[in-house]
Amino acid sequence: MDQILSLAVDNLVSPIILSFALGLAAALARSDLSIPEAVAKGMSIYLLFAIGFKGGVSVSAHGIDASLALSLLAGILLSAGLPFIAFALLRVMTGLSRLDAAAVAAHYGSISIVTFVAATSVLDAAGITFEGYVVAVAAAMEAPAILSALWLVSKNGKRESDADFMQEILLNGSIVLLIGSFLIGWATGQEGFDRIASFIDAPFQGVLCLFLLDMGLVAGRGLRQGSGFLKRGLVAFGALMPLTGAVLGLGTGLMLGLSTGGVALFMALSASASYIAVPAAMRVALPEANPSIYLTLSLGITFPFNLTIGIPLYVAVASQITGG
Amino acid sequence: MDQILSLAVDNLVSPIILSFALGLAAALARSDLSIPEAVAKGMSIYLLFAIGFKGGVSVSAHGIDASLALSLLAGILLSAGLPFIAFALLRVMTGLSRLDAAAVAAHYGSISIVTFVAATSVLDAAGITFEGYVVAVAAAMEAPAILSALWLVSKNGKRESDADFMQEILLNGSIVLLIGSFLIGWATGQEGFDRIASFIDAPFQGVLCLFLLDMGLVAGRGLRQGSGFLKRGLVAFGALMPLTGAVLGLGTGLMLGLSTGGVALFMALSASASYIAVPAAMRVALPEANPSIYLTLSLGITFPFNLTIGIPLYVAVASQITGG
Amino acid sequence: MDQILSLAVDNLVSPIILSFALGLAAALARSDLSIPEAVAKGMSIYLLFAIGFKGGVSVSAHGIDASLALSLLAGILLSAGLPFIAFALLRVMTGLSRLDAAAVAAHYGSISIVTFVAATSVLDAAGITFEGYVVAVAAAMEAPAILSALWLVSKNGKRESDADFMQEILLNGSIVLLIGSFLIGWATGQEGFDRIASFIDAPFQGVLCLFLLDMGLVAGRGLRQGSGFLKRGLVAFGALMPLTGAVLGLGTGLMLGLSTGGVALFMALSASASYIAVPAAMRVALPEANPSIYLTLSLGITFPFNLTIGIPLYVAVASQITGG
Amino acid sequence: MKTHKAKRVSIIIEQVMQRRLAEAMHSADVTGYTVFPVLGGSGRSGEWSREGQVSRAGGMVQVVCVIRPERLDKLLEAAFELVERHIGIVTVSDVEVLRADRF
Amino acid sequence: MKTHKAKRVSIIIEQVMQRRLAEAMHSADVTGYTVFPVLGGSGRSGEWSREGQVSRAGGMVQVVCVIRPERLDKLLEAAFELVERHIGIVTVSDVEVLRADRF
Amino acid sequence: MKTHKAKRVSIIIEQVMQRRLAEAMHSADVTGYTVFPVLGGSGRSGEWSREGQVSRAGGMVQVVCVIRPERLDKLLEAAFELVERHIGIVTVSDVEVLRADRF
Ligand SMILES: Nc1ncnc2c1ncn2[C@@H]1O[C@H](COP(=O)(O)O)[C@@H](O)[C@H]1O
Ligand SMILES: Nc1ncnc2c1ncn2[C@@H]1O[C@H](COP(=O)(O)O)[C@@H](O)[C@H]1O
Ligand SMILES: Nc1ncnc2c1ncn2[C@@H]1O[C@H](COP(=O)(O)O)[C@@H](O)[C@H]1O
Ligand code: NA
Ligand code: NA
Ligand code: NA
Repeated sequence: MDQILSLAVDNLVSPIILSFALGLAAALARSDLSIPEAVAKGMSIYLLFAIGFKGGVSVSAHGIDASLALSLLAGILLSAGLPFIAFALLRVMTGLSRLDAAAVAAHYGSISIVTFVAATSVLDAAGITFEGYVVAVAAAMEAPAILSALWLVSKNGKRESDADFMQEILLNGSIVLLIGSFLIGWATGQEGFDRIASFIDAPFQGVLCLFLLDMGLVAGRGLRQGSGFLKRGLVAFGALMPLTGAVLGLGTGLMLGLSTGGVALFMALSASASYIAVPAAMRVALPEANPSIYLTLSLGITFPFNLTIGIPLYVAVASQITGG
Repeated sequence: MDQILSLAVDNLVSPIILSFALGLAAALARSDLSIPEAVAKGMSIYLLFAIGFKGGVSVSAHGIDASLALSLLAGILLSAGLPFIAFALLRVMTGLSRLDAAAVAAHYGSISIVTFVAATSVLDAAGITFEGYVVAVAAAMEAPAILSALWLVSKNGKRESDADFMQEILLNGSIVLLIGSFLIGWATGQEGFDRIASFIDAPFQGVLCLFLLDMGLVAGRGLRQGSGFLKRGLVAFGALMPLTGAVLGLGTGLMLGLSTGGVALFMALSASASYIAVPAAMRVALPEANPSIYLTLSLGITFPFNLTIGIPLYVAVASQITGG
Repeated sequence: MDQILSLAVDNLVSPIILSFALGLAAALARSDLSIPEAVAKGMSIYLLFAIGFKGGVSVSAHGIDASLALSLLAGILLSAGLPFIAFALLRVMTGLSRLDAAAVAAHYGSISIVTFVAATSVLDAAGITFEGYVVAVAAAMEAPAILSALWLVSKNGKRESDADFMQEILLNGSIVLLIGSFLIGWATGQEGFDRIASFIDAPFQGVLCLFLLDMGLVAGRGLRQGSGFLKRGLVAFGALMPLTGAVLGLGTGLMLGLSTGGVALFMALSASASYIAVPAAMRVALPEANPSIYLTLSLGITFPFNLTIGIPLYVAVASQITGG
Repeated sequence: MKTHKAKRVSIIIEQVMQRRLAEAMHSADVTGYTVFPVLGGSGRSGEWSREGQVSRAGGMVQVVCVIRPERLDKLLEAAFELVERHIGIVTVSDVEVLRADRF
Repeated sequence: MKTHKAKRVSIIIEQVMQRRLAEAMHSADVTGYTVFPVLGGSGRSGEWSREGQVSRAGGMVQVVCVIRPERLDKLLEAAFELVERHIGIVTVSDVEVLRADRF
Repeated sequence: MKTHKAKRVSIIIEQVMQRRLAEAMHSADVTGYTVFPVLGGSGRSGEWSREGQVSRAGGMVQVVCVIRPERLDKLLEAAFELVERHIGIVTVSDVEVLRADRF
């Protein structure tokens, strides 16, 4: 408990969290502070490339064991399964229509890569290692949830589910970049890492700060515009669902026999909700679902929840249980 | 005198100044070299974040004394007072209308954060320390001058001065980012700094070079288009006013009992003229004032003057007088 | 031979080449991965600034000998002469019209700065030094080829060749930035370098990776759209012409008495084909020439050829012959 | 296909005034509009371009509003008040729209 | 100068739908169009802006198509199918073009 | 509100030609215009998009010029000379403007 608290407090006064808080406060106060779209996208490409590359380098150093394939499979099952739980909870806890509930559910089965990155950075700071291939699991968890959600509303007449759409969600830029840089890191190993470490490693935390500043700005604007949709039931769901996801992630991580860090990351991935890939897919496939609901919930409630409370909690629980 | 000269020469052959000169020359020669707007804005966000953060870290290390509050107050008074001097000088030295004179005056009461950053970088190179909280003073000096200028022309019928407008100039992005990162640096201290030093410290000088390259390009284009407005009286004002401001900044810094570096920065702040926040405010509140006049003067004359001659002079004078 | 092979293999599994391959694969697979235009342009400005600056610093350290002027002259002659060879080859090997052939020829006389940068990075990794002023030669080689190509079709009625157009191609942004930063590096020397090394040196390889990722994306899209134009003769030209250029670059480098690295860079420059400055000039001066042909050839065939096979080959040959 | 008559109002205005224009339009009960970026231009106050401009604060935007003909005047009056003191170009043209219920 | 009558069709649509719209236009034999960026806007579903939007995936674009009057209906039908289920604004106006052979 | 008839000329042209078009317009005494960015498009020379294009040098822009009807021909002639050899689309439409003295 003490450990949890101290981790939580350490986490809260880190530059990363405070940068997010600054962005949130600025947007809520209607400051005109903003980060150009191109720069934000550039930073997210940097973060994906760096995190994927480092994961690959770690795999090249430690080799892979059987659990790589098992972990990927487990990730896919988690991503595909979580939307059903989310959907059931939403139908019970909130008054959302089937359509809106399915769209929200897709977000919670999928993952937020920034939450993942923030979790690795907390682990790094705490000196806890993790399996490098978890980054590949993160990529594998992006898309399956979308299919589950579409299945949930498939009775609703004709749905986009052609080959084109499948290709679009599977070859999504962030999946391709994550997997691609993972493979590059794997192929070039420590030597490749040394050549570009002062680019992908040294400034990483700082770029993450500015990126979270932007996330704060965007979340704050979303809350300002979408707060009307945040009925009490939805807010409760936004905090309960990540905890539910984390429990399932914990169980999965333990069953896979992962290290403390690996278990914590499985928890964080399951707990996190998408806010880029899934919203875009929902606009294509379920255009009648209200985007204000899923975006506000994912970015305005669950993301901050995970960043401030969730991650330190998951790390502490994983440490406790694995005895790490 | 020797010291001044050697500082000035050292300053002139630094990569920073030469990058500015390159941009200026390229624009005057009508090269199509340009830096994308989003990248330039990204660099300015980086510089603001880094300079604010470092200021906060320095305060967390040295603690604050009474002079923080006094310095902030002094900065606000300087910013509010300088426009009156500028206005009087302009009415005497140039043929500008009251309206144009007031708009120009607002720029000279406010500050240029790049001039400030360049000054800190000269101090760093010379091994002269300064009070970390001067960065908060810089933020505090951005807005008051705008109100003074509006007051100067307030007889001219109805003016924008509603709550909305006040909020807009006080929660201006650069003020929020500077103060926010200052507080983050203060809160996280040396530990926070160590985590992101290889992002906000190591590449700082280099980013400043590219940023000044862009400033040179923009100043050169402004001079090409706006040189028609630069009557002799205006050009003289563009060099005299910073010196006047610097003298007042010197007096204020000495009265506050600041260190050599602190005094030099007060001089640089008072001497500098805004070219982002104030022009935007003037377009809203005094749209009839001619933007070509204030922009060309601030960016085309005063900024290069401070960068090349002003800053080394202020540092030398501050060193001489404080015996630093 | 062994050395060539091992260099080639080392080269192929470097993060740089693999990043290019990732971009190429993503674009061919129709992934929506993309790097914002502003970020790509920002990276290219960074690379030009850094490579120019480092060239200048190297000249300031080793001084210049007579060969600087001779090298510049030789570069200009190569750039002006290669289009005639390219034009003749194209007329023989392909069915291109005079106009299209001239437009393609201009690209092969001019240079690709990224190919140059990639070559310097292979040299650095192999510990082979080179004359710093070769970067100035690169800048000098950008434009002459354009004039040769226009001369080749000058019978075709009136052509753009007014003073305006000359100024446009000579004061092209990349030429100005390369020469400008070269001069800044020269003027500020090692001291200047030390101040900004952690910006222009440390992250260089990493930025190059992301830049090549973008090049791969762009080349892949070009191949997808322009592959219809790639008749067998053109593809053969796209590989034969760089080899021809490299042989001439080799001869020139040897005649100039350059170091191993210098010779290899002369080869790479002669072998490379422009895809920014020349296409823009062609759109102005020869708008009837089909851009899909020259862009697909330069970016889709010759650039990847040089990156993967060409550069290691040129370095190996230069080493062998100069005994470096 | 069946189309309906409407008016397209285009207002080119300084970016710093965009929020105020939106508020003015809301007060005139105009809640549908689209904002387009502007790269540069030329007018009585000279030439400017986004990348080349002295202050990046000074850019312009184009606000386009498709509206039923009978509501045009109210919108023009709301816009005119702002455009009067500030730089700005207002043009109106006839268009046909697909779904009239949206406007 | 001699000009020819044509129709200008403007379709404001979500960016994620752009590729599908292009495909629909190609099936309707419309191969000439230009895509413009949109910074933000307001409508029945509220306000949004490119920099401020919660998901950057959610932006819109404007596709403008200049077409011979006799081909208008086919284009509108192709566009309507997509715009029906998705957010989107379609307007048509009369224009004159310089070279009729191009359209 | 009182409005006045004017013509809106839209010229979609390659970015590399923008400066030359501006010069041609100045020679035709047209000093008021606005430049809009273009994201991509499709035409006889195939599809292109700003992010996807092989050379970023190859983008296009739209130059829009609101002008008194009597000055239209002079402008079209100036524009046509450039558009003739280069890729480009010129359209003209009728608009009403608020302040006629500006044009
Ligand atoms: N006749 C016109 N047609 C199109 N845009 C115009 C025209 N006149 C002015 N503009 C735009 O409005 C801005 C300000 O115009 P002005 O107030 O005349 O300097 C210019 O920079 C252009 O972007
Ligand atoms: N009347 C209108 N005029 C111009 N643009 C509109 C109008 N109504 C809606 N839009 C655009 O279409 C988007 C979606 O509209 P809506 O579906 O009504 O929320 C808005 O964000 C605007 O960009
Ligand atoms: N019918 C059209 N409507 C709108 N834009 C067009 C049309 N035809 C061509 N364009 C634009 O002009 C560019 C060049 O056209 P083209 O010369 O036909 O390849 C295209 O990429 C489009 O941006
Ligand atoms: Na999840
Ligand atoms: Na000042
Ligand atoms: Na060449």
